[in-house]
Order: sequence, then structure tokens, then C-alpha cells
Amino acid sequence: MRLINIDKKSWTGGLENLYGNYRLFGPVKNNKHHVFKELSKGELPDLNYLNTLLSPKSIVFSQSETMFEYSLDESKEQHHILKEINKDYSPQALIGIRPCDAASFQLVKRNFDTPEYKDPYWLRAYESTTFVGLACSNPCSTCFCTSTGCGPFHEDGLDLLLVDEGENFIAKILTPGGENFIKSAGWETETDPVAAEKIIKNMKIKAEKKIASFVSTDQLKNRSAIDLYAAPFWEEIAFACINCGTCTYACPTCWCFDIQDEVSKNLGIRMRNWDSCMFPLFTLHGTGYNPRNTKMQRVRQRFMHKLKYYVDKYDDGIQCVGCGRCIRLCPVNIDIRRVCDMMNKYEG
Amino acid sequence: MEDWEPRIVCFLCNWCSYGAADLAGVSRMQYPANVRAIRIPCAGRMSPKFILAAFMKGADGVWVSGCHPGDCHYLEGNYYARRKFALFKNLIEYMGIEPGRLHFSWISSAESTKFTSVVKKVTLAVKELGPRKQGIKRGVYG
Amino acid sequence: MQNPYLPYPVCIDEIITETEDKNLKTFKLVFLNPDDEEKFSYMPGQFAELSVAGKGEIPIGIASSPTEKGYLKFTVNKVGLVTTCLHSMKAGDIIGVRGPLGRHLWDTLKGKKIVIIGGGFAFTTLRSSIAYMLDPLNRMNFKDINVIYGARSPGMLLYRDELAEWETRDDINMHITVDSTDDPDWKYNVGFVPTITEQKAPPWDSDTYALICGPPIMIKFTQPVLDKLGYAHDHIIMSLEMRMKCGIGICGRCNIGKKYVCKDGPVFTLAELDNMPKEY
Amino acid sequence: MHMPEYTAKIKEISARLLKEKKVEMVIGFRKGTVPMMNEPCFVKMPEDVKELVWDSNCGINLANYLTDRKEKIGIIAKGCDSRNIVTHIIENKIKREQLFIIGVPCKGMIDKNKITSMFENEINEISEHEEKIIVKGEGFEKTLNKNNVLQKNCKICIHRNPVIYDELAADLLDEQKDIDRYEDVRKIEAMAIEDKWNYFDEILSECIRCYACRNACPLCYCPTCFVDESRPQWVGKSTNPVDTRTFHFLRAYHCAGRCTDCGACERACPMGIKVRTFTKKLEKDCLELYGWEAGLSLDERPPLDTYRPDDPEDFIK
Repeated sequence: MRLINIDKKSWTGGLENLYGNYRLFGPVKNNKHHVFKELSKGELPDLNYLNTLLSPKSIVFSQSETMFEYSLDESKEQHHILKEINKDYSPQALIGIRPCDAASFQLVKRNFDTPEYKDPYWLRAYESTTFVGLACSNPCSTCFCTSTGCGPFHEDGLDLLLVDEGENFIAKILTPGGENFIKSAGWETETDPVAAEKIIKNMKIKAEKKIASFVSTDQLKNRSAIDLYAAPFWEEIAFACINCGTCTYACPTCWCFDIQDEVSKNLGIRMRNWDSCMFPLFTLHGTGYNPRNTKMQRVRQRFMHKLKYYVDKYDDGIQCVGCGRCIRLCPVNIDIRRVCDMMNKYEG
Repeated sequence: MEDWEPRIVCFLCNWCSYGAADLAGVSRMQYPANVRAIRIPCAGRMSPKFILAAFMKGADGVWVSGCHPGDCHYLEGNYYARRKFALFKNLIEYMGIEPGRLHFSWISSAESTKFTSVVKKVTLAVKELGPRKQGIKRGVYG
Repeated sequence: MQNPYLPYPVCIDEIITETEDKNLKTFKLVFLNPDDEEKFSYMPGQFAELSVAGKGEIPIGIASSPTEKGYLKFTVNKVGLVTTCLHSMKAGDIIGVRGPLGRHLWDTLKGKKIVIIGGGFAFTTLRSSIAYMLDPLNRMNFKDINVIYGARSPGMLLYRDELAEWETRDDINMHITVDSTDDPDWKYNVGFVPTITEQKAPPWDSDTYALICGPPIMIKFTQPVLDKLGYAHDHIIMSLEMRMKCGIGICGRCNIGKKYVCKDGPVFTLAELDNMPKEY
Repeated sequence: MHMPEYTAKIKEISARLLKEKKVEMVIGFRKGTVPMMNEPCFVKMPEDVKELVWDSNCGINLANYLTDRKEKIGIIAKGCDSRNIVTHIIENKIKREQLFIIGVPCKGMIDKNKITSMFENEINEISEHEEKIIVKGEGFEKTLNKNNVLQKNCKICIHRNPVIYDELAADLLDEQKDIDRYEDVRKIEAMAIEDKWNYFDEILSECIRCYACRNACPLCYCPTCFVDESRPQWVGKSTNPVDTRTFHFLRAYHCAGRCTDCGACERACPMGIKVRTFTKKLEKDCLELYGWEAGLSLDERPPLDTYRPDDPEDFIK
């Protein structure tokens, strides 16, 4: 692990050097809010931001993604047989990702990279990505990352952590991928590691102190899933829900998807699209029967999945990094912090 | 582009315009071959989603034809339809599809001459606009 | 990296209409690439995603037995977009098969007495199980086999020729039943599956396992009967249905509690289900 | 009357209704956990009415929570909510006898997106005092004129008073006069055809198909929305711009003659898309062609559920 000093004067030049070797993604402000997007040549990421409106998960896990293509033309060879398509998995870098979002990729990896099955689309995109984090000195009031095993200076899932010191960044290189990135940019001013670590540590403590919201998760594992499932509070929690997919689409740790075929003329594709457990269609059987027919059941599923089923399945905390997006974006103010505390407290 | 011919999806009421098309055919009347007819039970059955679906799938024009006011087989289907059409026609134009791509007519089953003349008018109008540039769905994603 | 979403191409070899309402057809499928058959090594109770290009995929239990070589069989009920399209297809058409998917519990069942209880068109994977156990190389691995299978009417029973053949054998006890019939020549039982189960199922001992597959209403009323007969919940094996897409525990929709029906199931013991939310 | 008095009156009426068992629940708002957000909630016990609030952050349309409910309900209704309640009654989604409508003459809801975008830093607290909105965040405090930060639909609202109610939580207000409701629609109508197309491409480019606009809308109660139909599938499920456009226009069309411009769709959109741009065109046309404003009367059929023999038809050959 090395620590590098990046003078902000050399920032633009470094990005230019990187441009040929990586597809660069970064936060950019459109007329309304910050979004992650691919940077065109010469375009700079705007690192003066709280967090992007949506998580950067779509850069690895596109909302709509073609999986296969095929021809329905019977005069063609291999008609009706699905074919893999060529995709661009050349190196890409996510510049300025917040530590919470970076941690989310580690968490989601559990789902896409299992001992039995590997999801090739997600994994290839993930493996081609260098995660260049930006430590968070100004967490939002809705951020509760320190309660989820994460934090504003958290390093897991990052190849490189940038710490903004005003005139310069301290770059903490965490992986060989991060090393390559730094080399490719041509930033090479070594810095005194002890002093730099000290600065980072102080800034980290300061940032963590600013976190204003917390959830308790310590009892979730001990609670019975059956009891929580039958808890009386779900009706009240779910009342306001309008069953839109905002929380799940904004969430960096929601991974559910749907698979669909689409045909135009004789050419067909099989693709996948993000899906949401908030939608009744998610679980609707062909017969018309739906095991999660009511809003209460769907809301319960979302929270139980994140805060109980996941906890039980992997025994490594909750399926949430505390980014607070679902709280900020829910049109009716359903707040996961409140639900988490209710579940944590519920003794059956 | 000179040999380009528009494809026009037309929805014809079973009780009138479809009969008029039939009559035009039996009477060996000539009209442009650009229309693809879909029979509907009544103009009142017409849903805007049929029209948008046709446009999405690449139709250059859409034309809906039903019975004259007062002549609906179900008494008032076309009266309801007329209101739906009025609003939808405006909406189509508002969203950026040329108004000349969407047509409505009342044609009774005896009016084969009117039928052919409307086919000609509709075809001409759509032809003048040329092929659609936007809004046809074809896709491979990310 | 192997792509677990890519189906093996197969050709429809034969289509058999099973029931009098013509809503159930059995598709006999042959792999286009013989190597793929090797890779598709399965056990009864598992399922596969049938892939129809242009329409999508559907999870269907495998009706053939691994002892039957050279083809796969699936019995498909016509309900939705993909199955309706499948029903309109003909021999020679190309579709895809992805799998085998899900787990099986045959390691537990070896050497045991087996009671099969099935209803309606859910009999498909049970048919696979029976054909598997009756294979001359396997039969000695199991003790008594009892089969209780019911349908609405004689014309709604699946695999009627095979049922008749099994009836004539002495290494399997068949208890076929229909809800009702006006056929004077009907020689088997009349009555609902739970009733026939109560009358015909052998009493439970620790060597006896029940395999149940059927509509929810049948399962709901059969379970108390098995309780009455003393069947231990970890000796009752059921197969669940859920809306599925990926079939490999990734797309996230078919969970019951922390289990995915596609990957951790579709077969579960009742003892396992007792510890899961009743959300199915 | 100011907001705290509104709240006090709402609590008083609600407690009374629950105590006298006139209703089984009261549907209203409770204070949200983030600034500029209140959460729709129900109250079943008289002692729980303390949760209820009323302020300028009650933009969600509560009629949405009435669909197909069976019990007797007290419901807090501002002008637009009341018009959607009327629409719900006309469309048999609830019965008038089931409802005790607590009418709230509405001074408008504030636009959270607009206020958020006015500040670089995060807003931590918002309070209101008469016509002033006081915004506080780390290192800043600013007082805004409420009139300048109203939701766009509230700014041009001409039915601030509930049109139907059993009891009022405040005195009726003077309605706004001489409002040009359709300036924005006319601007689009005047565009060249290609500019229109591009305009909608632009405003829809961020749509993530979460359906918050649809689901926040009290009109969207179809058991299966056209966008979820699979046989045939009218609209694809991806983020293809043609599908997205088709969804928005068809949805808007489905609200023709029913939309009250309550703004719930636009408020709900996480991406800040101007969803009302679609519905307002139809609202304008219904008014111009058929003299119709939705939700004003229990006795009139909505425009697409009726006709006149002499309806305009100059566009028909």
C-alpha cells in the first residue's frame, strides 16, 4: 500500500492520461442533481458533491442489459438459437465513488458470484472496474453508514481512496488495480505515509462525528424470522407505501432483475431489466395467484430481505450500506431507519 | 427514397368501413395498397394504445374509421369514440408526431367511393411526410 | 466463464396431448448437440427453464427420468405467454433448455419406502421419480412404493398408458383416483386425494418418506391426513412453485424467507417449511 | 389561520370522530423524518391523533389511500384531494357514506425540489411562519417567501377550497383569480413538431420507470396497468426511450378528464421529471373542448363517459 500526493493542478492532466486506458465515469451535475455518467474527453468529474441522486450500481449492473440475441428467420442458419453477444469489458474506472457505494458492490457480489453459479455479465463488468473512492467529509443528515459496518472513510471495495485536502488529494492505494490507475495517470509524488495516515485519521474521526443518524442492528440476528414476519407493525409501516420502485432502484444493494425477450422484425434479444419487489408483478404466478398480493406483504419482503433474511443467510450484517437514498427519495417518507429499529427491538 | 411507400395501419369498424372496403374490393375499385386493415367491432373499441403500438412498431400512418354519427350498430359507440379521438389526436401532435400521420373518418358500408377517396387522401398525406424519423422501437441495450 | 443463462438448443421431437381439455401437452425434446445431454445430468424432482426465442423462459419440472436416455420430457400446462406459444409449436421446432435446476433429496431416499401423493398436472416430476425407481437398475434400492394419484376426471389423468402399465406390476402399489366420473367402466378409486391417502397410505415408520406434489388445496387437506397417520415432518417432501426468472438464485424473486425456491428448493421437507414464513 | 391552528383543528375533529365512533380511522399526515416530507398515515385511537400534522409539506394526494377500502373513514382533504375524492366516488372506488371529509382550505404546498436546488448544502430543517419559509442548514439560514417556492400546480391552483366536505378545519379562502393555467402547455403547442419530440425526449431522458408518478396518482388504480400487460405487451419493460414515452403519454391519456392537477405525480418523481407536462395538455383540451374540470360535481359524468351529439368533429373526414 502506498500513499501519493496529487496536487489538484495535476488532476486534469492525470485524467487526460487515463482517458485512453480507461472508460472514465464520475459524478456530474446535470441541471438538477449529481449523477454518475461516462466522462467524455476533457470532461471533469464534479467532486464537490454530497452524493449522487441514484447509486452508481448501474455502471456495473445496467438497468436494461442485453444478454443474448437470436434470429427468428427460419431461412437463416442457427435460427431460434440464442447467441452470446460481444460486449465492451475494457477497463473502466469509477472516479469519486463514495465509500458506502463502493461497499455496496462487495455486498452485491455475494449474490452474483456464488460457489455454484457466476453471473458473467455482472462479474465481467465488476472485474473491469477500478473503484476510485472519494472520502466523505460532509455526510448527509440521512447517512447512517457507520451503523452498517461501513463509514465515510471506509476502504473495503475500493482500489484507491482519495482524501480531499483542499489544494491536493491524498491518494491511498489499496490494491494493484489502484496502483495501475495511479501509474496510468502519471501521479507519482510520494508522500510521507505516517504523516498522511495521520491526516486521514483525523479527518476520518471528524467525518464520523458528523454522522447524525444511527440504527441498531445488534439484535436482528437473534430475532426469529417467523416472529418478525408475523409482527404487528407491518400494516402501519406499509400504509403510506404507493408500491413504486424508487427505493429499490435508488438502492445500491438491491439486485433483483427480470428477464424479458423483445423482438423487432426477425431479430430478437433476451435482456434483463431491474425489477422491484415493490411491484405486484414481481411474484405473480401464471395462474393469477400471487403469494405477495398485498402492499403490506411486499413492503415486509423488502425490509425482511435487507434486515433479516440477508443477515441470516450470510451472517455478516445487513443488506444496506446506510447511504440514505431510499429515505431521501421515497415519495411518502417510509424510513428504513425507523423500520430497522422497530425490527431490532421487536421481541415477538 | 423515391420508391419509398408508406405503411399505414387502418382500424376499420366491422359494421361500416370494413364493409365499404369489402365493397370497394368486390367492385374492383382501385386504391393505393399502402393500407393494412385491422377489423374492429366498433370505433368505440378503439384504444389509443393500438395507435401508439402501431407507431412504435413502425407504422408511417394510422387511420381509424367508423360509422357516421347516429349510425352506430351499438347506438353510441362512435359518439364516445369521437371524444377519445379528439383528445388523442391533439395529444399525438403535442408529443411530436406530425398530425398528418393520424386520420379519422366516418364511412358507411355503402360508401365504397368515399372509402377509396379517403385511402388516397390518407396515403398522400402520409407520403408527403416521408418515413418516420423517430419513435420506432428497435433495440439492443447496454 | 460459463454463462448459466444460456440455454442448450433442443429440437421438439414429439408432442403428446395428455388431457381431454387439451391444456396439457408433453414435449419430448432432443438436444441438438449430443454433448449437451451429458452436461444436462439431472435427477427426478429437478426442473429446467424452457426457453422460447421471442417469448421468454418458463420453469418446468422434468417429467422424464434420467434412466430414459436420448431425450427429455416436459409436460406443460397452457397458462401464460410462453406456454401458450409452446402449445402452438410443432415437432421440428427449435427451443432451448436451461438446467437442470434446483436440488433433489435422493441421497436421503435411498433404501426407503416411498409414498408418492400427487394431484392434477403436478404429477410430472413424480412420474419422473416413479420411472426412476422402477428402472431395473434402481428398483432394489427402494422398498415398498405406493402411489396415490388423483385428477378431476379420468380424462384429466396424465400418462394414462403408463399408469395402466404400472397397475399391472407387482413391484408398485397404485391407487389412482378421480374426483368424480360417470364412466361405468372406471375400475379405480373415486374420491379426493386426501381421502384416498387416509384409506390407502401405509402407516408411517422411520423408513417411510412421502413425496407430495399437487395444487395448494390438495396439499392443504393432505397434510392433516399425514399428521394423523403419524408421518414425521422431516419425512414429508414437497415441491413448491414460485414465479421464477433466472432459476439459479440470483434474480431474487422466488424467495420464501432466506431460501430461494429455485436454488434451495423446489423440494423442501415439511420440517423445513415449518421454519419458513408461510408466503407461498 | 396559520398552520398550527390547522393542525389543532384537525386533531380536534379527528379525536371527536374516533371517540364518537363515527369513523374507524382517520387518514392524514404525520411529521416526516426528513425536511419537506410528511408521511401519509392512519389513526385509529383518539389518543393517537397527536401524530397528525398539517403544514406545507402535505403534497401527497390522500384520495390515493381510499381505493376500495371498506371501513368508515375520516379523511383530511385539501382542494385537490377533495376533487379526487369526488372522482373516486363517481368511479365507484369508495362510497360517499363511508367518508367523513375533513376539508382543509389549502394555501399551497412547497416545492421540495426547487428549495433543495436553491442551496449548495443540505437542508437540515424547515419551518414556516405565516407566509415565510425558514430554511436552515449547516452554515446558513434563509427566509423564503412561500409564494415563490410553491409547487407549480399550487401556484396556478383555482380550487384551493375543498369542493366537498363534512367539516372544515379552517375558514374558506378566496380562490385565486385571473390565473393563466396553461401557459406552459401553449409554449409546447407552439413548438415545431421536431422540437416537441426532442423536448419530450429531453424531459424523459432520466426516467427510471419506477412508476412513482403512476402509483402516487389516485386515478391509477387499474388492477393491471396497461404497462404491466403481457398478452399483448403494449409497452416494453426496458428504459428504451420509445417505451418510456409511450408509457407516459398513455398514462396521461388514461387520466384525461379525471386529472385534478394535484401534482402528486410530479412530487413523487425521484428524478424531478415534469410529469404534469403530459397530463396538463389533456386537462386543457377537456376544458376547451368539453368545458370540463374534473372532480367538481358528483352529479356530472366525466367527459369520456358521455358525449353530445354536436361534439366537435372537424378533424374527422
